[in-house]
Amino acid sequence: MDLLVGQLFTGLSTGSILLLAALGLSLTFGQMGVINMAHGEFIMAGCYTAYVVQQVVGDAGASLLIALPIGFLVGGVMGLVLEALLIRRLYHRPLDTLLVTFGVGLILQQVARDVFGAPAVNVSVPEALRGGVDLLGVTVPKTRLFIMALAIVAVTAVTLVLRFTPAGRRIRAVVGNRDLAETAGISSRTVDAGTFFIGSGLAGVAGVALTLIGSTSPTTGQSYLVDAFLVVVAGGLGRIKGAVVAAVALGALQAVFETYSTASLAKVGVFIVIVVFLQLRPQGLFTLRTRSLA
Amino acid sequence: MFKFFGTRAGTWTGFAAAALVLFGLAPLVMTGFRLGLLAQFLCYAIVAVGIGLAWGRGGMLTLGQGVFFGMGAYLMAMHLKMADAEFRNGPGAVPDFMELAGIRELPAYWTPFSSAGFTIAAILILPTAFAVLLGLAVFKRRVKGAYFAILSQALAGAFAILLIGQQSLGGFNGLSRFRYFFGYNLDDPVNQQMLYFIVAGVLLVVVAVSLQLRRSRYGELLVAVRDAEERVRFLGYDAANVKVVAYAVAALFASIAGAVFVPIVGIISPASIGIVPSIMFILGVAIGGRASLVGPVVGALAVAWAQTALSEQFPSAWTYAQGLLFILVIALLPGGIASIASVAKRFQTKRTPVEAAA
Amino acid sequence: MPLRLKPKARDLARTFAATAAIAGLVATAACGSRAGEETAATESCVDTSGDTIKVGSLNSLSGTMAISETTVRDAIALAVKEINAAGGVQGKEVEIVAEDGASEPTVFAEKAEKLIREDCVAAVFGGWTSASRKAMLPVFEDNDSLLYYPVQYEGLEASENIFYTGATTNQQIIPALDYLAETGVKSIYLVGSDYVFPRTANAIINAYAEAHGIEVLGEDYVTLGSTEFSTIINQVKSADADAVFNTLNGDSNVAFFREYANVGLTAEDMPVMSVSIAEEEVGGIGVENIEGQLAAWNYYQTVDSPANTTFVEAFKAEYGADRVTSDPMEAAYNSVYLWAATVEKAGSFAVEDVQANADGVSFDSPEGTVVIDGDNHHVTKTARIGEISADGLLYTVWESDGPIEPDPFLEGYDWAADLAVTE
Amino acid sequence: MSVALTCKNIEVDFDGFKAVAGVDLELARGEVHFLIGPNGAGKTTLVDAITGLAKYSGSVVKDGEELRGKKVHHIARKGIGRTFQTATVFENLTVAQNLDIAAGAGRSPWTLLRRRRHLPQIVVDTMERIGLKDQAETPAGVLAHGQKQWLEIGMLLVGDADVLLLDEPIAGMGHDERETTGLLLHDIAADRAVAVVEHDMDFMRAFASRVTVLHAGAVLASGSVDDVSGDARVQEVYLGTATKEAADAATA
Repeated sequence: MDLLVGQLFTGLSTGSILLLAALGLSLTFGQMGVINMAHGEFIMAGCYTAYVVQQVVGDAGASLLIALPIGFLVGGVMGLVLEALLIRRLYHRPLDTLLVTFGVGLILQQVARDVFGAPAVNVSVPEALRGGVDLLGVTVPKTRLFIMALAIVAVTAVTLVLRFTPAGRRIRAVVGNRDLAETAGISSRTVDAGTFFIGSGLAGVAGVALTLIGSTSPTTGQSYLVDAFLVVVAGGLGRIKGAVVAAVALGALQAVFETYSTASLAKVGVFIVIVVFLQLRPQGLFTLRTRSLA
Repeated sequence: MFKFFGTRAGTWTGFAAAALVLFGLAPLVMTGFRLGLLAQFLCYAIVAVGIGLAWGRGGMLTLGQGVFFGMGAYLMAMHLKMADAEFRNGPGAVPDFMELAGIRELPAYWTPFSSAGFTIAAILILPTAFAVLLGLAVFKRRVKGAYFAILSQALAGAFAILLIGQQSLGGFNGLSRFRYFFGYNLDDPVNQQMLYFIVAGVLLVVVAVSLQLRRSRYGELLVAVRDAEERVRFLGYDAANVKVVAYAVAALFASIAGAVFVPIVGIISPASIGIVPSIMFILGVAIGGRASLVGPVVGALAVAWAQTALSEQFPSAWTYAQGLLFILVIALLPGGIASIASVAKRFQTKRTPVEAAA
Repeated sequence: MPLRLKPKARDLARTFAATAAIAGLVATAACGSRAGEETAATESCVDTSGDTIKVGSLNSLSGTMAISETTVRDAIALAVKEINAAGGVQGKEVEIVAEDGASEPTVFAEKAEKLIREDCVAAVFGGWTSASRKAMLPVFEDNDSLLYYPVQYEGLEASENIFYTGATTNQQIIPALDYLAETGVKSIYLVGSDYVFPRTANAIINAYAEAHGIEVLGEDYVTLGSTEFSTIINQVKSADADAVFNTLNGDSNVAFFREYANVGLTAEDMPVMSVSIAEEEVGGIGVENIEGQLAAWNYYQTVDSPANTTFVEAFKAEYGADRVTSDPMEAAYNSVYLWAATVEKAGSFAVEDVQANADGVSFDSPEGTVVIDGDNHHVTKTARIGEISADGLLYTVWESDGPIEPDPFLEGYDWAADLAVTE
Repeated sequence: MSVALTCKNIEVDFDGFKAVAGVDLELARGEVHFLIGPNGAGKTTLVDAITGLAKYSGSVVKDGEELRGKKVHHIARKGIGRTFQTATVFENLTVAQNLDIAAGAGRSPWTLLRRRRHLPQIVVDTMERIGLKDQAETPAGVLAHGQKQWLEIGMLLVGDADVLLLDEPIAGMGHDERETTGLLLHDIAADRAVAVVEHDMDFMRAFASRVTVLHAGAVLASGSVDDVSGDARVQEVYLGTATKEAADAATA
């Protein structure tokens, strides 16, 4: 019984980690159909932001709170630069964008290696987040609760921004129908840049938060990337709702598989489920209706 | 000048020249070690030809060729380990690495691999059949573009993880220490040279098959599907089948490459087939020219050579160089090296670009 | 207007192609020796005529393993520098040819072959993962050359052409279990990365546990590099074992120990015995998450011996005061000295002479005296259990009674009879 | 004149929005049948439904065979061809290659895997018919806008389609090209049914044998050009704005 409750929580917790990593992707991927393979490195940049801030500030609690907005800025600015220098030029070649951003990711990894060294660095967990809370007989680490809360906040914030701000409405208009939005006088160029800023910023935030549970090393981002993409693919293009459901579902799936088999088989199992799922819903969980062909 | 190679005589001349270099010149000027290295690179080139067909002509970015490469390699490795065990300890013997891992009984799925014929058939059929099934599942549902790329990449990741967990396939260490190749000692330099000739011959055959596919009506159809899949569908073709064929042929090439890779390099492990090795296959193809016939071969050889030459002196610089190559070649020269001539020509005549980046 | 060959020229081209194809076939048909026949021995190209002798240093300088293996490279370079300062080997200066294994077994095999056949080195030092060693082994056997491998590993191997200067299982895993049993541990939980070393180690642990009345409450594996531990930690916690035996590798340890501490598990009520965490890794995990936990090695930077003091000082002088020394580095450092001592004893760089004279060669190393066992090419080693302290270093809390003889196939342990067969 | 295609009560539903709400339509051989209507009237969606791209309820019958639920390429094999608003041809292939592919939907795998020795006669004839004989070896990507549209129509002809659904075939054409296209349409309609989705009223008046006006997903009126032009409701909801639109387009 304890184990079951534990697994339930694990699913939610793994799901929220996936969601944090995938939220920004679902924006950028959904927006332009652009696959940003450097997204993992933006997460990694967030991790190192947390590390640097902690070196400067000292106090783990304060530095975490400071690092979250700074991580957003660091990720966001990196995204802006990438969009302006490369992605914008490759707008009609989404597959090429994938390869180009993979190259960017390689370089960023090596930069991290040369600047911070190859071994993992330690980001201390704030005193307040150490230890666990007993919930229904299982001990739940506070760090995971924090990440779940952060995921909820991030999703809510993104939803609110998209729904209620003029900028958000423009983004939704461009995602819905790029050409129509253009004719309505919306500069899709500015909107692209803006979306990329927010999406990459979210990667930075995810990176800061993930230092609480994982390691901070040059290859940190890689470990989250493929899973994050699977979340976006399963969730459907440009749908925050889809990403949320898919992340939690994959998280739960992984936890269940892991309990009844091994962690390795769990990965394979999740992949098979996704291929089968795409047989039933080729466009993912939720799709946007557009009048465009194909 | 370039048009010459499009003619029938030109084709023959091209092949003759390639054969002369591979079979005549290379063994003359290279040491045994360098020739072995070249044999290894030629394996990558074989994979590259397949990717050129699927990606360059068919528009399918196959980020998971490591899967098929690995299948061919593991199938061959299983046979070599079986043959080795049987030679030393008689029929039904357990390969050495299993003994060490505490596996006393030969797993049932290993048994048929004591037959050379079965192994070769498996290398040709299994990966191809898997590619057909997967291709049908994916393309029939019109999963394409970025979605397909991500799925194929996830597949490579999952496959590598699956293999790491299989102790009866050597787990993380993979399979190594092969002594005989269909009865021939692998430590004999003469036999090593023979392996080189085999892989060089396979490469020529693979290029010829690819050439025939490109020049056939199917080749034109494949390009049509790449450029306007819906249009093809509305002309009454099942576009998914067209793609499946190219995908399966690419898988077959990769599998064959994996199978010859094993006796040449002497080891196959999950490290050679995961996500990163799979994407590295793409790099060579992109640099050489994805849509051209010979471009992927040249690109794959160049990248492999550069990696060997550069990573010794500047391991960190090589990573930067790899990243930069991805960015510069794909962003600025999407046609790869093969397109330099036409780009230059276009530049001179200042005509508007015609051939869009495929 | 496309250039067209005249019919005659076309025929010529065709003949050309056919000839080349036939030439290829002929070359292919000219095959060498078949299974069972002797292959002509490859001649060694090592040049011993000059004032210098070349050795190879083959470590991953790029890729995921670069973190660990660059430290080994530094230790090898330090030993070579010291030996040269003391007059070299057989009066010759030792020259290092460095190669990058790029964290890939195939690259290790390729570079090993290059070192032997192109650079003509007398011996190669390096390798880390078992996969890299397995990949290099046939290369060294086929070319009859020597590899000195400096990392603790899963045992069950003994090649004529490899010297193993790290611990085999009876010098690390078994002493760790002895220690746990001595301190009253009655039940353990096994956690490891999913690859060969943890699986072999856990097979040994299971056999040991059965023979010594220890209960194994669970055995879990995660994929290499995984950072998702909540399921496993949940299971560990509810199993409530006396101790955890950890064979996780690399970054996974970071996530594991953080989660471990966060669910309220401590070194006091459920100590973790790790076999892959050395001084280098403690920093990344964060001392606060791992303080008080145990590790099993043969060497720590804090080992109190004159030889170690010299080694640590020399290393810090060479590479910086902030650097730490660890077990694999020490074993790599030893390996160079052991090779030099064997060559001096044999009076020759030739492989067969080194093999013939290796037995009994000893070196007064930082961990204590190590002696080569001529039968299995391993070395005697002292086992040490260390506790991780607040300063990030490990301090010995238990030590075996003198050096332990290497026993890679565990032939001296009755309970291990079923584990493996001798090669 | 025989009826080639019969659509009954077609409804296309996009998440509750009825893009096509119960349309009946008959296309007859020998006629150039214009479908007109303001933006969002459901013209293109109707074509999407018939060709199997959009899901619908109702029935589409060609020569006695129900087409609903069949896959896109099966419907195409039944002789229903369509073009797109922006001419979709294979830009990296030559005109001859484009047409050869279009002519070959029924080829055996064996034929496909061999090289093309010579062009099928129908391809040669069609190149003549659409006026691209001299451009046989030209990559389709460099053709003029109008030529691409002719090529696309030609691709349907060689594919032996006898129901042609053309989406704005004269968009972006000059006056002479429109004239040629109109004549071409009548020429090919001799033994086929041709449906044209169009905005251009002058073109419609000049070449339509029959006109169906769609509005808000439903048929507003159907008949000859004169019948429809005289219909008060059509004038009210559509023609007025359309002529204004056309005028705007002309001055732009």
